[in-house]
Amino acid sequence: MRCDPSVKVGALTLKNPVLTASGTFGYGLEFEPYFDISALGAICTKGLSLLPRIGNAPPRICETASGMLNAIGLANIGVEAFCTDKLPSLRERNVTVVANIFATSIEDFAALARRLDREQGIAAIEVNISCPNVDKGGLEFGVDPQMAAAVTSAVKKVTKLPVWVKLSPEAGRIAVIARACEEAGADALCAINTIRGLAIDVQTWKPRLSNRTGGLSGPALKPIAIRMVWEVAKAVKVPVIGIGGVTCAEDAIEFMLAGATAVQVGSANFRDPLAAHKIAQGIVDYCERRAIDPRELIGKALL
Amino acid sequence: MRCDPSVKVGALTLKNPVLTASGTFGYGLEFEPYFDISALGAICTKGLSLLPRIGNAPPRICETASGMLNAIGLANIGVEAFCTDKLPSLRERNVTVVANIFATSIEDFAALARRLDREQGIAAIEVNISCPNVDKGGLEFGVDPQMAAAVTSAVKKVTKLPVWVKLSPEAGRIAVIARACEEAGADALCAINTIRGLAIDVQTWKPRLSNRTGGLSGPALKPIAIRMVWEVAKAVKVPVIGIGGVTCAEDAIEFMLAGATAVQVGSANFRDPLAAHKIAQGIVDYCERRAIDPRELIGKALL
Amino acid sequence: MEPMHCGKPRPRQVVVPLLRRDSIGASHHVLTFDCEQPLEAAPGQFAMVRGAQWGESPFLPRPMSILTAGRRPSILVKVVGEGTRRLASSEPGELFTVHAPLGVGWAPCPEDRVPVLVAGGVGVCPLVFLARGLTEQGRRAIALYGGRSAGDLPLDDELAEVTDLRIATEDGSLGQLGRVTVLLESAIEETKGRLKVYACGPRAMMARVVEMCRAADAPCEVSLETIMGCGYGVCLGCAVPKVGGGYLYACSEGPCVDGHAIAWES
Amino acid sequence: MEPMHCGKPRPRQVVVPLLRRDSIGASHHVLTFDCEQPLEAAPGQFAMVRGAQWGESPFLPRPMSILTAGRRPSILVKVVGEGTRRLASSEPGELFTVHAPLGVGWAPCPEDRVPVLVAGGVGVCPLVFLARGLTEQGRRAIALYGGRSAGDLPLDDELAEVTDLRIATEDGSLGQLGRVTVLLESAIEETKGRLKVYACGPRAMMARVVEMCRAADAPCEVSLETIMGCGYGVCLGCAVPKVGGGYLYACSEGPCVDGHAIAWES
Ligand SMILES: Cc1cc2nc3c(=O)[nH]c(=O)nc-3n(C[C@H](O)[C@H](O)[C@H](O)COP(=O)(O)OP(=O)(O)OC[C@H]3O[C@@H](n4cnc5c(N)ncnc54)[C@H](O)[C@@H]3O)c2cc1C
Ligand SMILES: Cc1cc2nc3c(=O)[nH]c(=O)nc-3n(C[C@H](O)[C@H](O)[C@H](O)COP(=O)(O)OP(=O)(O)OC[C@H]3O[C@@H](n4cnc5c(N)ncnc54)[C@H](O)[C@@H]3O)c2cc1C
Ligand SMILES: Cc1cc2nc3c(=O)[nH]c(=O)nc-3n(C[C@H](O)[C@H](O)[C@H](O)COP(=O)(O)O)c2cc1C
Ligand SMILES: Cc1cc2nc3c(=O)[nH]c(=O)nc-3n(C[C@H](O)[C@H](O)[C@H](O)COP(=O)(O)O)c2cc1C
Ligand code: FES
Ligand code: FES
Repeated sequence: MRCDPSVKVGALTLKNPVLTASGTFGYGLEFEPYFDISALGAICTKGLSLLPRIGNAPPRICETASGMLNAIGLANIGVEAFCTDKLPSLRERNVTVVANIFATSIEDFAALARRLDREQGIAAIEVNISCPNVDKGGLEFGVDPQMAAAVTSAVKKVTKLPVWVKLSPEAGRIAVIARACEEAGADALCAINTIRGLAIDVQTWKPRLSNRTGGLSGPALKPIAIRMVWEVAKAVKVPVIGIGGVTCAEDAIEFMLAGATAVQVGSANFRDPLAAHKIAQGIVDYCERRAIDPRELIGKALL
Repeated sequence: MRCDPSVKVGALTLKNPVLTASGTFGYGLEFEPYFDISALGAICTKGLSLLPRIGNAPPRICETASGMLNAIGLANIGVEAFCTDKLPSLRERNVTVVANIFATSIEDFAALARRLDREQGIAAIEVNISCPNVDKGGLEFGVDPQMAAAVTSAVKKVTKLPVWVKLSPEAGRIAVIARACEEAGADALCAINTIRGLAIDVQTWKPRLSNRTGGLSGPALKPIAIRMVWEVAKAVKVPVIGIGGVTCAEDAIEFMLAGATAVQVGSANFRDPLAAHKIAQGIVDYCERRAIDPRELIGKALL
Repeated sequence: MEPMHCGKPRPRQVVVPLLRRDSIGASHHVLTFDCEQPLEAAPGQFAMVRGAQWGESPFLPRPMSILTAGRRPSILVKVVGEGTRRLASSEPGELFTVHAPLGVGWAPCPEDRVPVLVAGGVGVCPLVFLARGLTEQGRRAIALYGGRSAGDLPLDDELAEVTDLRIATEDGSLGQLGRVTVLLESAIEETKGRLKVYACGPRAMMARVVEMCRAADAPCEVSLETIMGCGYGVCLGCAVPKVGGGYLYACSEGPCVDGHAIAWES
Repeated sequence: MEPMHCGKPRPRQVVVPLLRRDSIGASHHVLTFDCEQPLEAAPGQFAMVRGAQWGESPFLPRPMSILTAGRRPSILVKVVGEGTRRLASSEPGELFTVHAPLGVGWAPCPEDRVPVLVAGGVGVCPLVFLARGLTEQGRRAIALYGGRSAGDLPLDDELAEVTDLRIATEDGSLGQLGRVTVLLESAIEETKGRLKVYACGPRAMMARVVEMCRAADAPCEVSLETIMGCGYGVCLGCAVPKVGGGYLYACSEGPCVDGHAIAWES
């Protein structure tokens, strides 16, 4: 059986359920030498802010058991440069682009969405209310249901694009935040962002990152991410996109069984530029072997 | 320089800063063939409840990247059997015993403490308000500051023993819970317990654990645990005991630099029955090499 | 046969090099370690084994039946996942932590009963060890060994040396066509029910063997293969449901237990 | 020397076996891989290398300067932590993912300047590669190589073959007593400031070299050794502070960069 790997995230149809996670895939064009990224479900851009940001002082990353900490500090070229310098090339290549946005106030979130709404070639906006690595405006929005809802509806109001909200694992009850965002109009929920961790150098007695704490990503995080996707998927009707430690097709399938409609591949891109491509292929292989449709996987372990 | 590894946790002096974590060291006597456990800082017993519990159906554990999930379900012989069958042998061997307790109501927590208070040979009570693997009474106490404080003061009221409270990493803000417990009279705070995770078998499409979710432990968790210990240590004056992914002396030192007065070794015991013993020795070696006192490490990276 | 339950040798965890790896087909590998102090173990006991250089993942050691004890103890590994894959691809000289002997081995066979060993796949290990022990005592067991096909029967030669071996394969590629339970039926008849069965293999096989023994009113010991965290009684991860409710712990109360005490249906 | 910045060969990630490991003392190891398709790389470019069987931990690949390109590309590994320990203890036949060539190599040396290569420890790799390239073009570089003692100077013979090599050790066990910067002082004098310096080594060494070049008004390129997550510009983990504020990314804008553009003090 030849299987059709496409999935629908709300009104949006993706070629397959494998996306690349914000901050781990640059602006997509870096992958030009490796493969045709228009074959992916979508790419999520590095988090875009209204003004360019240079990011945190180094060291910005360190490795931990089966994972890594990062405190990039949302270094990005700014929404304007993205729209003029990157988006046209992506559009030309027919890439499905999800613009990930970040701001420190509700007004700025709306301004970002308004700016992106003017552009052709953006498939959805992913609202990052869960960045742990900035002084201001990262986590507050993500751990309080009222705030999360306020950001969601402010963004919804100013754009016709589908609005995805990226949830923080640091909210005590992620399902409560998810429901608040859904009620505020979110078209999909993405879970999870990184969890803050700390690593200390026992030689120098100093934190390994200049920002001290950084977000934990990678396989270490996966069981927590799967549990949260499962909780969110039970709590809402809109699609859930699973993120956290996906490195192979089996990981992606695990997320889908837990209720995810699609997954994002993050840190695994650092190990292998073709990771997302191979995972998408692996899902097709798995489904063809079992003669099932990938959509049948979604939520099958929800019971 | 010969160093003296003893540390004080409140009024209690421990031979060294290495304890064994509840649920990973049985009742201590299982280690008889391996080493003299009275040389440890302390052992924390498997969680004790008023009545014996048989625990959850299997499978109860599964492995994840650099860690494991468990949903034992607090299988234990009950406080009465502990006092009559285990404690006398431990007392005879001069083991420093911390009794870990678990209940589903404030009254039962108090009843457990009252029962233990009658016994000789218990150094402290560790109140588990953070067990993720039981239907009732696990996490509620751990994620709500009022509830956490209520349990703490109920236990404090009925015992003269030092009361340690074991915090849940699933509270949105662990420092808030920590402060609530401190105000309610906790003599020390232990952080962290496991974080709930989920693993799904992509062959059978079923959760790997019969309880579905289980608590994540092991090195995967360590960066999160260190960050939380750091947050708690900054928030309170009482000693903090660090737990989560300690497998070697460097890990223990990392926790101490982050603000822990002592550490507990958990899942690492499964890999090596001598883990805690070796870690205690490793800390002494490290300190002798640097000609420092182990107590000097505590909180040195707090800045 | 000497009592194996009492006077158990003390378990130790040692770091030892792999001495040799003998691969039997693609997925079965006998690993032999080089121990300074001989490993004393009784048939049916097991070891927790882990590569000393594995780093943090895989995190836990893997339970493996002891095939032979002594200065050069060995195990038989069947590749099923990451841990066994690593064991199977390791080279002589590599270091391993070996924590052994663990658990309760097989109980003695009453003088008036014929020991009948029922093996499935790698379940053969503790039975080869048992059969060798019985031979030393001048007793000869009947061994029934089954698998899907001839390639699933590692150590059949070793077993043949020390038992009266009968083989069944589901595809008929070796021995009798069918499951090992067909052989057991004949063995029960042949011994007129005066047998004690020792079984180790897939859960479904063991359940069926226990059922047949119950019908024949014969004692039946099984060696449990559950997931284990620690192997020595401290994680409580290896619970197995008992008849009448509650659990027993496979690592400390087993792995060799009375098959009739297990709630197989659950 | 051909322009190395433009017409860069396309990076690829391949899974290739280790062909040989040549250990130089206890802590330096040359690893040579066996590639079907030759690796095209320019001096100064690097590879991200990871054992294909490492499992999930260590998680990330490790950046390693390319020592030689072609069908049998090689790297020189110094053991500093878990990743390099694993690389150093790997055996021929083991599989590795090699992602290369990455980054921007050394810029050409102006015809009217003498190329002076300043190496510290494993920083020697990209300079040996550079020196070989220069030799092919009929130019001969001066190489200054320093370390704590004679054992810290791997590949000194290889460097001597293709350069006018001068050595300094802090303990005087080989070459001149002192740091490599003493040698640089002489070289600046000897060339009357008509030199271009290429430096790779510990951060403190490179900072001092850049300072001396600034005083001599000489161009100075350095190869940055920062922590890297991806090696190809997508994680933004390899930021290095620039003079005048902001950061450059060592993997995509470097590792070979104008030393005068780096804010060494921060
Ligand atoms: C007392 C005892 C003795 C054993 N003796 C042998 C032996 O002599 N030779 C041998 O090859 N195997 C033996 N096993 C089984 C062996 O321990 C498992 O196959 C091994 O742990 C799987 O590890 P893995 O990383 O390869 O697989 P994983 O990737 O961890 O899992 C792969 C599959 O194996 C299952 N599994 C995991 N752990 C166990 C386990 N402990 N027991 C059974 N299934 C498991 C998983 O549920 C999964 O379906 C024994 C088990 C026990 C409890
Ligand atoms: C462009 C480039 C080229 C390099 N070329 C070589 C080479 O040819 N040979 C060689 O032996 N090493 C080289 N390195 C350094 C090498 O990458 C690190 O030593 C290695 O990544 C450390 O990994 P580990 O797991 O052994 O150490 P870890 O346990 O990860 O860390 C041990 C110590 O090394 C430091 N460290 C970690 N990663 C790096 C890094 N990327 N660069 C510098 N220090 C690091 C850590 O901060 C820590 O202090 C190069 C680095 C870069 C960026
Ligand atoms: C280096 C790095 C940078 C990241 N930057 C962003 C970002 O800008 N915006 C965002 O929403 N998430 C960001 N993330 C989080 C990832 O998108 C993803 O949620 C997380 O890494 C977990 O997935 P993984 O385990 O597959 O990496 C970043 C992660 C990493 C590792
Ligand atoms: C199998 C298992 C059983 C546990 N049982 C208990 C328990 O009864 N009470 C408790 O407070 N914590 C229990 N814990 C949590 C540990 O004490 C510890 O907080 C956690 O495992 C993190 O430490 P580690 O990463 O070193 O294992 C258990 C952990 C494991 C792995
Ligand atoms: S495996 Fe840990 S108690 Fe049995
Ligand atoms: S290492 Fe990832 S951007 Fe440079």
